[in-house]
Amino acid sequence: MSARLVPPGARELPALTELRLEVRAFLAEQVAAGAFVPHVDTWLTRWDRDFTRELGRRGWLGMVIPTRYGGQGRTYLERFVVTEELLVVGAPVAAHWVAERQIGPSLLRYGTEEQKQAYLPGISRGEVVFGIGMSEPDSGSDLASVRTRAERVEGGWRLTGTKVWTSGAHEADAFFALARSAPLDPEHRHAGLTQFIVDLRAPGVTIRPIVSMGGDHHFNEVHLEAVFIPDDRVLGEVGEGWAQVTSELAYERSGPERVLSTFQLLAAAAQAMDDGRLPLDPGLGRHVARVAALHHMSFAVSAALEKHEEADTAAAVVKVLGTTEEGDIADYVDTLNATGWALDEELDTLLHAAILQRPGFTLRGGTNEILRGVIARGLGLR
Amino acid sequence: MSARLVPPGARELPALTELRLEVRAFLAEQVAAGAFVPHVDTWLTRWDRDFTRELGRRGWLGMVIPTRYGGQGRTYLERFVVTEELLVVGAPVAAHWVAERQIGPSLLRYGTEEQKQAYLPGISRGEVVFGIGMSEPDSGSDLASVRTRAERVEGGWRLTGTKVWTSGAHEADAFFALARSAPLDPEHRHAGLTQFIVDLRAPGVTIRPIVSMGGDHHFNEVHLEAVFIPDDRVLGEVGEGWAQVTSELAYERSGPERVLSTFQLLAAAAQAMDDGRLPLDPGLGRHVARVAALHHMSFAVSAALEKHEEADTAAAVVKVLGTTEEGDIADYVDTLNATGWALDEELDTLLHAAILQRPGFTLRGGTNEILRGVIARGLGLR
Amino acid sequence: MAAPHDVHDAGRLAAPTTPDPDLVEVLTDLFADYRDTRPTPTAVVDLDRELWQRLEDLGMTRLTGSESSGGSGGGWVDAAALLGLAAAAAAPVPLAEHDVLGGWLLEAAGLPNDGGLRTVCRPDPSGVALNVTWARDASRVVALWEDRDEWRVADVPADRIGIEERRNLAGEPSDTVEFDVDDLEAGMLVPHEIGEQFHLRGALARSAQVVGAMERIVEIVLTHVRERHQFGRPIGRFQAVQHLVADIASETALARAATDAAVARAAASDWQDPGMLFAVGVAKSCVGHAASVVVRGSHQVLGAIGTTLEHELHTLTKPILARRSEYGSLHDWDESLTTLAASAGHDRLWTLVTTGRAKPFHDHRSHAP
Amino acid sequence: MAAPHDVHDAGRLAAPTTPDPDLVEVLTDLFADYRDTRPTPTAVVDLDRELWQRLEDLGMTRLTGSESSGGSGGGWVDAAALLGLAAAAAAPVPLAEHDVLGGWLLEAAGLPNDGGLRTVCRPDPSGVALNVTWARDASRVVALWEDRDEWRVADVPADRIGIEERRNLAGEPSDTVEFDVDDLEAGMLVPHEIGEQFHLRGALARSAQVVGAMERIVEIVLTHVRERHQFGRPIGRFQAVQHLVADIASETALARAATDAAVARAAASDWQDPGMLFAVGVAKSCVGHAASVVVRGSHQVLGAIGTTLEHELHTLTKPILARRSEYGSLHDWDESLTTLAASAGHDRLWTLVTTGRAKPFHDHRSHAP
Repeated sequence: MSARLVPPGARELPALTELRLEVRAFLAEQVAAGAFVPHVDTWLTRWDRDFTRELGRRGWLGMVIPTRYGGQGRTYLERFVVTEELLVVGAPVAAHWVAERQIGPSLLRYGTEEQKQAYLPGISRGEVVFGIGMSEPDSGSDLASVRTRAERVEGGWRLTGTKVWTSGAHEADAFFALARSAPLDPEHRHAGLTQFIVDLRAPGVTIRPIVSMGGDHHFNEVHLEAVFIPDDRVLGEVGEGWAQVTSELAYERSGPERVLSTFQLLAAAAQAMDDGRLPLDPGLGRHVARVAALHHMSFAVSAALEKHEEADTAAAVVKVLGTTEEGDIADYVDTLNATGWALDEELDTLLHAAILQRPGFTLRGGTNEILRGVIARGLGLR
Repeated sequence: MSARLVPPGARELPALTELRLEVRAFLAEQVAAGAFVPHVDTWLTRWDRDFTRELGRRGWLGMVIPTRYGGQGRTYLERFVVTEELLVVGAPVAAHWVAERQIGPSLLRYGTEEQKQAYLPGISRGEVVFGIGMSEPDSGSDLASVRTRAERVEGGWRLTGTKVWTSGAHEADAFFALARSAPLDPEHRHAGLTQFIVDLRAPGVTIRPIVSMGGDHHFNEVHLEAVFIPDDRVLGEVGEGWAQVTSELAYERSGPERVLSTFQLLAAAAQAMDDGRLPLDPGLGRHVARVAALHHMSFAVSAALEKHEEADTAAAVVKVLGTTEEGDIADYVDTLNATGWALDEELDTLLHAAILQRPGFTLRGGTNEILRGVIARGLGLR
Repeated sequence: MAAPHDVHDAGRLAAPTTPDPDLVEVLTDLFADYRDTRPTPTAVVDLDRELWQRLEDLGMTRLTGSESSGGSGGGWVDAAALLGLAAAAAAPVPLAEHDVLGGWLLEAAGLPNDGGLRTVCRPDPSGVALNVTWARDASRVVALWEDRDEWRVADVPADRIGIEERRNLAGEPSDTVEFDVDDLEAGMLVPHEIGEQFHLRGALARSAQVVGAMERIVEIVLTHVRERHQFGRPIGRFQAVQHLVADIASETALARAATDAAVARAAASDWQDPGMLFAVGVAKSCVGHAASVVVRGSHQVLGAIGTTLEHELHTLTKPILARRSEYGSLHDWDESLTTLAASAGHDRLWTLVTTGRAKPFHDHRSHAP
Repeated sequence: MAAPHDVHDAGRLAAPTTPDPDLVEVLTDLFADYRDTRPTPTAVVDLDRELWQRLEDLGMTRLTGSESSGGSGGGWVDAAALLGLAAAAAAPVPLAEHDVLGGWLLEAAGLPNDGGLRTVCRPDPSGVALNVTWARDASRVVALWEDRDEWRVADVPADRIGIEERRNLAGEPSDTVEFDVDDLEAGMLVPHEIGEQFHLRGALARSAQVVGAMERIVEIVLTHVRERHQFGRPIGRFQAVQHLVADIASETALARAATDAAVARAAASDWQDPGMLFAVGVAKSCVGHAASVVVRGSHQVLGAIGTTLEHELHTLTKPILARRSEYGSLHDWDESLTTLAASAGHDRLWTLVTTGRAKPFHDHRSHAP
């Protein structure tokens, strides 16, 4: 059999399903109680600190953070099913998303003991909210071109520059900023970058909204004007920012949020077909099949990560197929929906939100063009 | 309004429709009489010299060749509707296809008076059958890499090399061969090429079949071993072969054969849906709509060519969209067809032939990857 | 755009169908000026009364009305050009509703037209119409009403209707309108065909708007990929980007060809050609599928910047999607075409493709296996 | 392939499902040897009795049969691996028909199995079965027959059936078989579930074969784009080719994930899991749609050379398309999944995705709008 692009699958066992059902039951109660209204793309667009803290109280945050740092010390597989259940029901999970997915693992791997003690317990309780500062104006997919400058000063560094597309920066406590700590060497473009932990309330930080095409405010431009970063808020090694940032990509790219952002819309469409408000069409079955297969594939990548197996290419496959699919679901339902025919508030609301969010699906976290290049590299073509 | 990629459309007037209906009536009679069985991709796979001669007798060959060379002296638009009618009914038109589409126009433009007198009347009667020799082993889409060598000798040239994918060479009288008449200059790869008119019965010519994946023999490998070509069988200017070959591409790429190769299958599928042998599915309407729109677009390009307007980019658009569509029709019907469910000989025969021919649709005459590059160039991107 | 010109004897074989070049020039200038001076895009789109006035002064708001009724006597070819150019500028004006549909209905019903801003709708038997674009801005609403197999047109003043304000995906007014059924019953009787034609005219008007918006997107995309640099060169140099752009432009061209063909047929026959259902269906289907490719591809090429409120792109992509679902969903139209094609069958499918006609229309459900 | 290994306490959370590594090694060697020594491809594909004998000697032709009935007692995970590896080698042997389906039916009916080559089919009420692969080569044909709501299995000797020889798209024997209805009526009664299961098992066996063939295509494509040069460099350096290859490989991986999940569920529950219909449907749908991408993309990447009879590619692409339409067309399966999904509705769609179960099955036609 050929070398596999994606790790072999695994079957979910009852111990895991039990956790899944526990989360599901809690969420059903929350919906019934009106604690939140199910929506699409909630890991970007639905921010609810109370709900986040409640998840922390129930032990569903900081799941892979060791207990000595206030986490749950559980597995990636357990985090996977909790994440799936939160996403499919369209729960408001944006407040803790970045911290839970990227910041926690990065701190665990690269942080000092003091940094871990300082941030991980708060992250696990859902009390410390993080953002991430990678992109810059004009940098696009070419992260090595970042121009935010880190200047060595007494006791630390001064950061000057502009980060864009920082989701939730206006609500977050801190963010990780990638900055150029040594001049650009055109021969080694990825050298000389460093990650910093930046307090978003520090002097010199200005946060301005970037309003999205639907009129919503999720993203921000974060200006750093000579912001002082003490030495103990350098993350990892000076000059190793690129390696640090890219080492965690498999975790960022293969998660269920790359498949399920529009699941609530798919579910509403299934209901509308059953009710006769949308025409029965075999496309529904095709999309449900793809979502089911992607669920298996994403789970397989999680199982590989749990075993510390390399899964960068597989993660790129999940992200390309998954983000394409979650966008195609939006377009598919739109082709069935006849405006003026009948008023289906729930479906219309979900559909319009899905359409407005869709362009981001295949851009954020590495565009699908870049990722198909990553897959080609994994196949030995570059 | 933006600069248009494709010329504005035009409406067919009764004078043209009259010709269309005349051809259609003749073809309906032929089918009824069993003169041919409608099939797919007949401009490559169905060879019938009698039928071709009958078209010649009726004045439906050599349509744009002036009457003084035995042609009909009519318009590209008239040729267009005749061609459409022949293709949609799946008539056996392979024997005259290359001569009618490419050889005639090339001779008219680049041939000597003697060459025109020698070949055009026979082409117009459907009696002289031509092939074309462009591709070589390993040349693929990179035509400038041809290695067939033309050596200057007393009174002419000697050609040595191998041409591949020459359709119908085993049945044809002659072919146009593109050969390198001067050594390759890496700085000017397209210089030093010349077109020759090669008698396929001349000494030194060996023709070997290239059998296709379905077991059919349409293509050939033509070996030229020091084949003597007298000076009067050089086409156009020595060294100008590249310019000559590429100048006619719009005629080759925008014709209805880039859209209608599988029309018989689409028609059979429509019938099968009406009869309940295939499930009624909105995909049929989608494909019929695309075919109809491509019919308008291809007609618009013909109208532009009639007016001697530049249409290279538009022709590439027709070919990319049209050849994709004719292949997608094959795949679409295949996804509806349940093997073992019912025996529909006609549909199965057409479907299998369409599937077997499909890979060629988006390869022959310039791959769709190359042509999308041509479109990008037309849009100013390269 | 050049005027029709014929070479050889091609003129007796095919007739080019192009809009009045003077009209196109005037409109191109007007909308270019509008685009240059309009405010930054907002999420909520309201009627631009100043632009409407400028269009009215040029006779554009009554372009297709007969001259006897105060219109400019323009045909569908010119009307489609106007709709396309306005859509390319994302101009918030109800040209389709007020003139192409509303004005036509009034004329068909023999009702007077005072030129006051109108929109149109088809209320249900209870007198309610959903998603009525620009209803809150209209002085009167033209209602096409089917009542026990009779069709009526009523021109109801704004103060006699109830409006629940809503907005469509594009942020435009798309209100729920409630009529007094008595007002509808007092409408003028119109022939049965008007009911069918209304749907076709609405669908083709929407197609013309969507194609116009897509053509503007092609321009935006081309400018972007030439100006935007990544990895040290314009992104338009990357083969993957070139292919995305080629696909966007090609699908737009196909949608344009299908729409122009339907418009030409409508203009040549004044909508009397029995092939109009097929022709409009082809346009609506090709435009609708092109919309998927163009909206998706353009946002992908433009990247994050194209998703911001201040960028022009969404002022085109959102209306494209809002309009493609009006006057029949893409699925509905593909089903209609499927019915026509299956009913034509093997021997008459090509006749259907070339003329829009085959066997008589019948309900496909009776043929379900 | 490594044996399952668990780290942390993941073993109690998830169970990897991988075939016996020794079996895979033996089969990989055998089929590699077969591929190296087989004759040039032909348009007509006939049973390779020598290969069949080699497989029989290894116990592979009765891999899934119970040991008591002379089989090797293998499960579905191993069987799927065997089917996939054989398909990757385009091996002309009836492993699915003879063992996975035919052998199983015989056991389910309590009929003896002499090991003679068999194929399977479902004759219609008149005793005719269409497209029966390898029928002309079988010593007996196992027929599953529905007769007035009773299901019977008959093991009919070749000399009692009529065969009209035909071939499928792949050039393989795919004959029309005519039974004497008396022979079918004399078959053994089997439970009703056997009828449904036969369809599911057939569909999953076909999925496993198609995925195996697609994985071989990925290898062929990768080799080709590294070795083939155009415009002075390997074509695999062109971004457009890289993206085509990435899409081929990704769709294959998704089809593999869907198929493996269904196989794992079948193996874990011995086909008793009520979610099997959904699981098999997901596999058949993903495999079928992947087939469109992989067949099209691989032929496009390989160019003209890949369309020749002497090239390996068509020995894979033709069977892929022949098999995807067996045991239900792609459209049929998408419709079945649609029915399941609509019936699950908003609140139970996710349960359906994760377990294959939701509300009870019902006919969707009653819900058509």
